[in-house]
Amino acid sequence: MARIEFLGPIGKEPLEVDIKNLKELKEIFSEDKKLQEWLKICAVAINDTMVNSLDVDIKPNDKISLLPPVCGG
Amino acid sequence: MARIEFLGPIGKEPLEVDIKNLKELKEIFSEDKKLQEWLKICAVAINDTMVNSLDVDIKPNDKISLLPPVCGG
Amino acid sequence: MLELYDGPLHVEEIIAKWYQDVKDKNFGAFIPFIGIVRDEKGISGLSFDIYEPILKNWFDEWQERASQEGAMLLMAHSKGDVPNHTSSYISAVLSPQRKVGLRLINDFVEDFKANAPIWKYDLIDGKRVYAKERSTLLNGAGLLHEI
Amino acid sequence: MLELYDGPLHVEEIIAKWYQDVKDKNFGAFIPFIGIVRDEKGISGLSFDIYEPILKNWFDEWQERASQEGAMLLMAHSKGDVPNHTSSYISAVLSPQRKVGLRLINDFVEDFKANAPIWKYDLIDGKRVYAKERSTLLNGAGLLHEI
Repeated sequence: MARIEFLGPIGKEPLEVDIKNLKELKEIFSEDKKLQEWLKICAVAINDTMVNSLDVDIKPNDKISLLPPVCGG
Repeated sequence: MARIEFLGPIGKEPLEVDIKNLKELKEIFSEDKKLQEWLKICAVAINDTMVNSLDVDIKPNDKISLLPPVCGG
Repeated sequence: MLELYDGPLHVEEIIAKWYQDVKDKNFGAFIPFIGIVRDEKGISGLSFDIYEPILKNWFDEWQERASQEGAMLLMAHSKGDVPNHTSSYISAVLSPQRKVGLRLINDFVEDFKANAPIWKYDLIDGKRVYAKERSTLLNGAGLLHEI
Repeated sequence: MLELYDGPLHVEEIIAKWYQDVKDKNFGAFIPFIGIVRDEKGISGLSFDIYEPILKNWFDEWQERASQEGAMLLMAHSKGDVPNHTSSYISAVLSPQRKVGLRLINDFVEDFKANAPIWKYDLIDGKRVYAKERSTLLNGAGLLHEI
């Protein structure tokens, strides 16, 4: 199971999901209308590396992080 | 009498000269061959304001400063 | 070196420590950028969440980039609440010559603002309000959003 | 504020004092540039002459320019001898927002290097040697030189 972490202000508990790639995650999320507002503005990291494509295989124990817009300093 | 100050590394004592403008000062200095090396690289201030022209009247008690190349910091 | 603190930064202590650590290392320029929380829009302060693993990766990449120019980077950031008129952020560049240092502090701070995984909240009436309008989308934002 | 000191600058004290003086004035960015004497070319340190009246005029003009952008400048410089690995120069910008501050610290330091009436000497075997090759001609240089 991959673990999904919702960072910063999203305020949602981590999820464990059984997926083979990010496309499947997008499908699962499509049912969560409330989350869509965040997904619109969130970037994605897999095992702490930012990704730009849905064509990424997900292995068991991968960590998937959702990162909303940032503002340090 | 105007007072001439040689700043920084020039290492020359101040002079008092009786001149009406900077052209006259240039003439007086032209006899000092040793000073010419400095004059080549020195800028000039009158009463602590930088000047760019020889067409400047000099009044008694004016202070004329010669400023060699700078390097602060 | 990347340092994270709970609450406001002790600016004088951090700068003094960094200066003592580096002054004999033959850098000619030490340029800290110190961010201070402004009293504006009725806030009592700011609050921060940090995702440390990606922040560390981001910082290490910048350190590598700086070292290729003979320079070095230092950074301190607050986690949690930081009251008005205290500091939440210090970045510093050390470089042999001033021009590299002045360029790096600018580029480092700007990239920090655009990419460091830190989330800012206004503290208003004791509550944390996500500073969404002042925040910047990361590269690849929207990837999981249904079209 | 322009401060001149005999010998090396006490960096930690100066920065701490400046920070205490300004932290409640609602500037968002405090950016000091700290110059440290490098051990190079066999020198034991640097030495400085300053012509204070013109330095003060130059600084006051910059302060006016900064204030038009809501910013403020601070500067400290050494007179006389400054050993290797100690500081001779600190310039700092305070600004409401970072972008103005980062631009100003760059422009202020560069203009300082080009125009501040300060003369630098290498200290070599206890003697002062004018750093002529590293120095910059001021505007109007050569005015009194015979053609």
